[in-house]
Amino acid sequence: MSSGDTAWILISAALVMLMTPGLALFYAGMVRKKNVLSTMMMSFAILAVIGVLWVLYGYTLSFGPDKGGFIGGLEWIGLRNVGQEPSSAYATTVPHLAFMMYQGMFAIITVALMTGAVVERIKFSSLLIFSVLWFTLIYCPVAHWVWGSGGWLAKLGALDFAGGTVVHITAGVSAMALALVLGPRKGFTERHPMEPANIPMVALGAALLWFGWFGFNAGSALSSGGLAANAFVATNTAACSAAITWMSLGWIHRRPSLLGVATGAVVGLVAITPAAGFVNPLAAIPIGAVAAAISFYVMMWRTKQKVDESLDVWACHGMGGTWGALATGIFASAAVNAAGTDGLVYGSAALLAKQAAAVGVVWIVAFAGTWVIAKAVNAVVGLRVKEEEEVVGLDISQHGERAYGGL
Amino acid sequence: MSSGDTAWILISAALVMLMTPGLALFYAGMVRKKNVLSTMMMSFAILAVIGVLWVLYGYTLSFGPDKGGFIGGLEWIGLRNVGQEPSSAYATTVPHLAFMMYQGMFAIITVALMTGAVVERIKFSSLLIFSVLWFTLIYCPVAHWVWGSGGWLAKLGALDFAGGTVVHITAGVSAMALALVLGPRKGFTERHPMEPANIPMVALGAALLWFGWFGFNAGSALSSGGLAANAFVATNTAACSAAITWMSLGWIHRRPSLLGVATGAVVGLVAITPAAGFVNPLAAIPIGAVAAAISFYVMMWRTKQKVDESLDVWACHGMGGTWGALATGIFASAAVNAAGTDGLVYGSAALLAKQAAAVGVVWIVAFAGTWVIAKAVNAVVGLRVKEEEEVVGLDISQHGERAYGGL
Amino acid sequence: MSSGDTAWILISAALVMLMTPGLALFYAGMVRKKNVLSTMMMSFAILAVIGVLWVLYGYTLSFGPDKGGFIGGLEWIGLRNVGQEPSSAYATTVPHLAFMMYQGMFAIITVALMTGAVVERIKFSSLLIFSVLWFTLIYCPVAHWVWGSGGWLAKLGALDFAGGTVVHITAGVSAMALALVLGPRKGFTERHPMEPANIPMVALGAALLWFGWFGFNAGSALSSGGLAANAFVATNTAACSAAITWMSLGWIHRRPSLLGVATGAVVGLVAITPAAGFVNPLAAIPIGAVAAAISFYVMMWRTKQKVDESLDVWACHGMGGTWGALATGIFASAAVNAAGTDGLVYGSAALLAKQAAAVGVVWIVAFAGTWVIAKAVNAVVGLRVKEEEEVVGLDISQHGERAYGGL
Amino acid sequence: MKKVEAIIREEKLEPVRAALEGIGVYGMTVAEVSGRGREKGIPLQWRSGEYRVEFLPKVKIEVVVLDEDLSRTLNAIVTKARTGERGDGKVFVIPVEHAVRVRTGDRDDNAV
Amino acid sequence: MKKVEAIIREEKLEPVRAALEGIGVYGMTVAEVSGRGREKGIPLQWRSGEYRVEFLPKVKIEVVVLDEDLSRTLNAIVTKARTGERGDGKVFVIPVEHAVRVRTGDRDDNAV
Amino acid sequence: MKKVEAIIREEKLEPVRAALEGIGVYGMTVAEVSGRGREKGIPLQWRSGEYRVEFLPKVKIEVVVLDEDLSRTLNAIVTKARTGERGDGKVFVIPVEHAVRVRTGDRDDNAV
Ligand SMILES: Nc1ncnc2c1ncn2[C@@H]1O[C@H](COP(=O)(O)OP(=O)(O)O)[C@@H](O)[C@H]1O
Ligand SMILES: Nc1ncnc2c1ncn2[C@@H]1O[C@H](COP(=O)(O)OP(=O)(O)O)[C@@H](O)[C@H]1O
Ligand SMILES: Nc1ncnc2c1ncn2[C@@H]1O[C@H](COP(=O)(O)OP(=O)(O)O)[C@@H](O)[C@H]1O
Repeated sequence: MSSGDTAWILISAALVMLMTPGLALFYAGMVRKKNVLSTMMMSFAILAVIGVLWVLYGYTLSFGPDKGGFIGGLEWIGLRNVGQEPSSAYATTVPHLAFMMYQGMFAIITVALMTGAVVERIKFSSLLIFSVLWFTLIYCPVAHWVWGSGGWLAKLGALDFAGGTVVHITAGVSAMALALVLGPRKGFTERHPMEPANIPMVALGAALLWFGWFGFNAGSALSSGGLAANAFVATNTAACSAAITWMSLGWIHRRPSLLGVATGAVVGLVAITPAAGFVNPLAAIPIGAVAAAISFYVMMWRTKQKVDESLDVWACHGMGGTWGALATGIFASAAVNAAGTDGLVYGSAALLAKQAAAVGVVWIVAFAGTWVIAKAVNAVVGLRVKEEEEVVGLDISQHGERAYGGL
Repeated sequence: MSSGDTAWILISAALVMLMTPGLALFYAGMVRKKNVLSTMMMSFAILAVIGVLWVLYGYTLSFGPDKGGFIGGLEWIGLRNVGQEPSSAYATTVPHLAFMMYQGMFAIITVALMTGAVVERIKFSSLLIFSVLWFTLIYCPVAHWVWGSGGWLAKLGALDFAGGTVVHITAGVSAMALALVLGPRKGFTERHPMEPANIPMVALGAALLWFGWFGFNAGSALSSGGLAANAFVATNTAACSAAITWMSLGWIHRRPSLLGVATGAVVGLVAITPAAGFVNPLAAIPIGAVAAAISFYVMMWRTKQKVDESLDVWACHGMGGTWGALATGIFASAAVNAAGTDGLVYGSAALLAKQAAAVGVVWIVAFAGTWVIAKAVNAVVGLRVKEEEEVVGLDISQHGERAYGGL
Repeated sequence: MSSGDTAWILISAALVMLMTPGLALFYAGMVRKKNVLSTMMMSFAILAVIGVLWVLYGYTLSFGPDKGGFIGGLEWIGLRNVGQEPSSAYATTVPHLAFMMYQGMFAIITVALMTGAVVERIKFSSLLIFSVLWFTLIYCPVAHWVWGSGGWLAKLGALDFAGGTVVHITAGVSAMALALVLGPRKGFTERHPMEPANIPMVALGAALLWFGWFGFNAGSALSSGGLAANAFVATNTAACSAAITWMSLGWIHRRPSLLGVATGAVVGLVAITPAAGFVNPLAAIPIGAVAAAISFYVMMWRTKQKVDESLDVWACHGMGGTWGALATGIFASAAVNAAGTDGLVYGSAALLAKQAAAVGVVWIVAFAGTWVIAKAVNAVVGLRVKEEEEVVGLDISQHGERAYGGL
Repeated sequence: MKKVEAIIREEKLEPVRAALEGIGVYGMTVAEVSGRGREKGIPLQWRSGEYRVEFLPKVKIEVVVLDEDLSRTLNAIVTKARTGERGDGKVFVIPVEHAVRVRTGDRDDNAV
Repeated sequence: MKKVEAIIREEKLEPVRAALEGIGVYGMTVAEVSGRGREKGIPLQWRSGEYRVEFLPKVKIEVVVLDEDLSRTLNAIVTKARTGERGDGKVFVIPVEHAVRVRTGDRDDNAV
Repeated sequence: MKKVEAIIREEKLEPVRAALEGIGVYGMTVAEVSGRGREKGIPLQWRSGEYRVEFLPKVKIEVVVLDEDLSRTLNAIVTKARTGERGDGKVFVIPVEHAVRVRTGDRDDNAV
C-alpha cells in the first residue's frame, strides 16, 4: 500500500464528490427563478440516495467478482470483503475502501447529470424512483462491462480512462430518452423566453466542476505518478481549448458569453475524460476544440427542434463523450500508457473500431433501457407535475420553499 | 516522516479551513437579508482571530506537555519547539507544524459554530470578546482532556475520533447557554416570520462543509492509509443516510425540502465525527439516520419553546454530537481500529459507559462555563445591540455595509 | 519520484487553478450589477487562453533551458521533452508534467489579477490582446529571471518563494500602468457612488483564494514535508494577522467590515507569498499586519487621487508584494530553509539589499513594459468601450448577457 | 387617459401580456411586488416544521390607455388573470392628467 | 375609493401592517423602493474609507380604501411609521376611479 | 399637488436626479421595473444561439410636486432622459389629493 497513492485517491474522491453540488449550481443557475431550488434539490437528493445504495449494492454489482462479463456478483454486498487492505483486482496500492468510494462518486454524478434534461417539470418523487431504477439497471451493468475486471467491453479492448462511455454517454443519451418521454416544458414549444436565473451561479458551478474534474480524470490513474500528471495536464488543456472554441463560435455568431465559456469548458472536460490517460497532453487541444464545435452546433440544432432536452445533457455529455471515446481511438499512444495501445494517428485503426463498437452498444443500451424505465415510471406514478404546479414553479409546489426570501 | 501522510494532513488542514467560510454561507443564507453580512462576518472574524491565538497560545494549552491531565503546559507557546520535524507525541509521520495547524482549524470552526445561536442581535465587539474567552477557557482545556497526551478523559478511555465531544458537544451546548443569556430576537416570541434570505447559499455552504469534512474526519487518521479510507467512507455514508432521513421526515410532515437535505447532511456528518475511525463504514447508516431523527424532532420542539437558539446549533451539533459519542460506544469495533475497542454490539458495555461519562462531563462544563462567561461579558460590555440597531439590521448597524448593492 | 510529493503538487496545482475563479468572484462582487458577468468573464477567458498558451510556449520561455539568464530556450516548446518523468532541473521528485502544470496555474492567475484595474470599461477583445502580449513579453521573462534555472535575478541571490515578485509585483504594478493608460470610469472623477453588487460573493471569492493559496505557497515547497508545513502555517497566520489588522483599521476609522476582512486576508496572503518558505511561521504575524496597514492607507490615498485603478490591484498586490519581498530580506532564516539565507533580523543586510534590487528592477520593467504594450494596443484597436456601452454596462454590451434573469 | 394598475399572479403575466397585445395594447410597465388580502399567506418549509409567509409575490402591471380603450383593457386583464382561487388580485383605474413620450416630447394622447 | 401610497422605512412595515389589520384593512400591496429626500443618504464602508449612498431602501405600501376608511388608514400609518428622525417617509392619497376584483369580477366598492 | 411618474432608462437615473436637484426637487422615490413598448426587446446570448427578452429593465421615478413646479419638473426629466432611441420611456402626471409627512404629520403642500 502506498500512502502517496492513497492520499491522492482520497482527495480525488473528495473532489469528485464536490462535482455534484457543483453540477447543482451549474444547472440551477440556468433555470428560471421559480425552479432554482428544485433543480439543486435533484442533485443533492441523488447524492444522498445513490451514496447509500452504492455501498449497499451498487459497488458489488459494478465491480464485484465477474459473472459472465455482464455483471458483478453479490460477494461484496454491503461492503462485505471490502476493507482497509487493497483489493487484488483494482488499485492495488490503495485501500479497497478508498477505491470503492472513489468509484461511488462517479455513480452519483452520472445519475445527477441526467437531471438537466428534465428540470422545471418533473415530479420529485418520480425522479427519485427513476433514478434508483436507472442506477441499478443501466449504470451498474455498463460500469461493469467497461471497468469491472472481466467486463465484456473491457475484454473487447475498448478504452475508457475516466468515464467517457460509462459516465457521459450513458448520462447524455439517457437524458435525451427521458426528456422525450417526459415532454417539453409548458411554453417551450411557443418559444417563451426562459431566462437563466443566475449566471454567476452557473460560472461558479462550472469552476467547481473543473476543479473536481482533476480528481475525476487524474485520480483515474489510481496512483499518484506520471500517468496522473499526464491526465491532469490533458484535462486542463482540453477545458481551456474547448472554452476558447466555444467563446469564439459565440463571438462569430454574435457575442462571446460567460455562459458559453462555462459550457465550453465543461464540454472539453467531458471529451477528454475517456482519453486523458491514453493521449499525449497536447492532443487535448484538438480534442477539446472539436468537442466544443460539435456540441455547439448540435445544441443549436436541438434548440430548433421541438425537443426540450432542457439543459442539453445530450449535446454536452452525450456528444462530448462520444467524440471523446472516438478521439481516444484516434489519439491514443502506447507510449503514454502501457495499458493502452496506439490509435489512428499512430498507425492503427483497430482501437478506433473497438471504441466505435463500445460507443454504439452503450448508445443503444442507454437509450432503449432508459426509454423503457421512463415509460414504466410514467405509467405507474406519472413523471410530470400538474400543470398548475409547473406554472407556480417546482420550488413552491414540490418543496414548499423559495430560493430568495422576501421582504 | 512520510510524504504521503504529510500531503494528506496538509490537504486535510486546507479542507477544514474551508469549512469555516462554508459555515458562514450555511448560516448567512438562513438569516434575513439585513443580517447576511453580519452573519458571515462572525465566522470570518473568528477565523482570523482564533487563527492567530492558536499559534500564540492555543496549541500549547491544548496539546502542550500535560499538566496533571487538565491542561497543556506553556512549553510550546508561540510555536516554540514546534518545528518541521514530527513531534514525538502526536502524528509521528508528519511535521509537527502540520499537526499543529490541522488542529488549529478545528479550534477555529468550533468557535464559529456557536455563532448560529446568536445571529441577528449580538453586538459584534462582544461576540469577539466572548469568543476569545470561550476559546481560552473552554475549548483549550476540553481539547486537552480528550486529545492531549495525558488528558484525563483520554486516559479514562473515552473515544472521540474527530471531535464529536471536543467540537460538536462543546459548541452545541455552549450555543444554547449563550442564546439563553442573550435572549430572543425581537419578534421571535410573537412568531414573526423570519424567512431565510438565500437557500442556494445554504446549500452551497452545506456542500463546502461536506467536502471539508473529509479532511476533518478522514484526516483525523493522521496518516493516509486504511483507517483514513474507513473514516472517509463512514463520513460520506452518514451524510447521505442522514440527508435521506431528514428529507423523508420533512416529506411525512409536508414536503421534502432542500433546506432539510442540507441540514440532514450536516447532522449526519456531526454524528459520525466521533465514530468515523472506530466503526465499520456500514454502521454509518444507522448512525446518520438516528441522528437526523433526533435533531429533527429536537429542533421542532425547540422551535415551539420560547428559546431562540436561532440556527439550532444545539439541536444539530449538541444533540448530533451526543448521539455520535454514544453511538461510538455502541458500534465501535477493535477490528476497525486497534486503538479503539469493542462497543455494545460487539458485546461490551464498558465503552458506552465511558462515552456517556465523557458526554456528561462536557455538557456540564460547556453549559456552566459558557453561562458564566456570557453573563460576565453581558455585565461588563453588554451582549446585545440596541433595539434600533437590531431593527435596521446588523449589516448596516454593526458593519456599515449591505449585502447587495442598490440601483 | 515520490508519490507523496506528486500527490501534493497535483492537488496544489488544482488548488491554484481554483484561485482564478475565486478571483473572478472576488472582483465581480465589487463592481456594479451591470458589470458582474463581464468582470467574471475576464478571469475565465484568461484562464482558458493562458492555459493553452502556457503549454504551447509559455513554459519553455519561462523555464526552458536558459539563454543568457534572460529567457528560456525553445527546447520545450509544445511540451517537447516534458514528460511523465521528473525534470533534472526542477522538482526532481515529481513528474515534469506536474511541475509544468503547477507553474502554469501561476501564470494564469497573474494575468487575471490585473483585470481588477480595468473593470467596467475595458473592451473585451482588447483585454485579450493585451493579456496575450503581456503574458509573452512581461510574465515569461520575469518568471525566468526569478525562477528559471540560470535566471539572472535568481543568480543575484534574490529570494521569491512563491511569487511575491513574479506574480504580485508584476501584476500590481502593471495594473497601475494599464489603468493610467485606460483612464477612469465615467463618473469616477465626479465621485459617483459605485456600490459593490454582491459582498457575499466577494467573501466567497476571498475564501476560495485563501483555500487555494495553501497550494500556491505550501505547494511551492515542491515536496510534501517540513518546508511545505512551514509555508502552510506561515500562510494561514499571515492571512489571519492581516485580516485582523484591516478590520481594526476600519473600526478605528468607523466600522469593521466584511469587505475589509476579506481584503485584509488577501493582502496578508500576498505579503507572505515570497517569504512563506524562508521565514519562521511566527514572522507571518508582523508581515501580515504591516502589509495590511500599508495597503489600507495606500488604498485610501489612491482613492483620493484622480486615479481609477478600480479594485486596487496595485495597492493590494503591488504594495503587498513589495513589502513581502522586503520582509523576506528582513525575516528570512537559513534555519528554516537551507536554500535561503539569513535576513536582517538574523544579522545580515545583504539579502535585504538584493531583495530591494529585485523589487526595483521588476517595478521598472513591469511599469514601463506595460505602459508601452497598453499604449500600443490602445493605438491599434482602442482599449475602451464606447461611452454608451459603458453606461449600459459591459454585461449587455460586450457579452449580450445579464447576471440575474428578470421576471 | 387612465392608468390601469393590475396586481395579478406572477404566472399570469404572460397570458395577460399576450391578451393585451391581441387588442393592440403594447406599452406597459411591470414590477415585482408582494401582496396580502383574503388569501391567507403560504406555508413554507423550515428545516423542521414550517412557517407562514404573509406577503405573497405578485406582479403589478401598469398600463396607461386612452379612455376609449379602458374597458377592453380591463376585460382582457380580468379574463386572463383569473383562476377563481383567492389571490387572483385586483385592478384599479386611476386618472392620468398628462403624458409625455420622452423620446419625442409628444404629449398626452399622442404619448401613450 | 382612494389609493393610499405610503413610503416608509422597511422596518416599519410590520407594525404598520399590524395596525392596519387592527382597523380592518387587510388587502395591500408592497414594493421595495429606494428614496431620497431631506435625509442625507447613508455612509457605507468601502475597503478603506467610505462612500455615501444617496438612495435609501424604503418600502412602498399601496392600499386602496373606501373614502370613509381613508382618515383612519392615514392615521394608522402615520402613527406607526414614525420615528421622528429624517427619512420617515411620506403618504400620498390618489383618487381611484374604478376597482375590479379579478377572481369574481366584483366592481368598485365591492372590490376593495 | 401632482405625482410625476417617469419610466426611464436605468442609466438616466443619475442625470435626471442631478437635474431635479438643480431645480430644487430633492424628494423622490425610485423603483426597478421592467417595461415593453415600441422598443422590440433585446436579444441575449444563450449557450449557443440567442433568445429575445421582451421586458427591459427601466427605472420608475415618482416625484410628488406642487402644481407650480410641475412643468419645470417635466422639462428636466424629459430633457435629461432622452437619447432619441426607442425605449426612452414615458412620463405620466397623476393627481394627488393629499400628502402627509410621516415624521411631522405636516399635510399637503407642506409635506412635499
Ligand atoms: N385594498 C387593496 N389595496 C391594494 N392591493 C390590494 C388590496 N386588496 C388586495 N390587494 C392585492 O391583491 C392581491 C390579491 O388579493 P386577495 O384579497 O388575496 O385575493 P382576492 O381578491 O382573490 O380575494 C393581494 O395580494 C394584494 O396584492
Ligand atoms: N416629493 C416626493 N415625492 C416622492 N417621494 C418622496 C418625496 N419626498 C420624499 N419622498 C420619499 O420619502 C422618503 C423620506 O423622505 P425624507 O425627506 O428623507 O424624510 P422626511 O419626510 O422625514 O423629511 C424619501 O426617501 C422618498 O422615498
Ligand atoms: N402605455 C404605457 N403604459 C405604461 N408604461 C408604458 C406605456 N408605454 C410605454 N411604457 C413604458 O415606457 C417604456 C418605453 O416605451 P417604448 O414604447 O419602448 O419607447 P418609446 O416611448 O421611446 O417609443 C416601456 O418599456 C414601458 O416601461
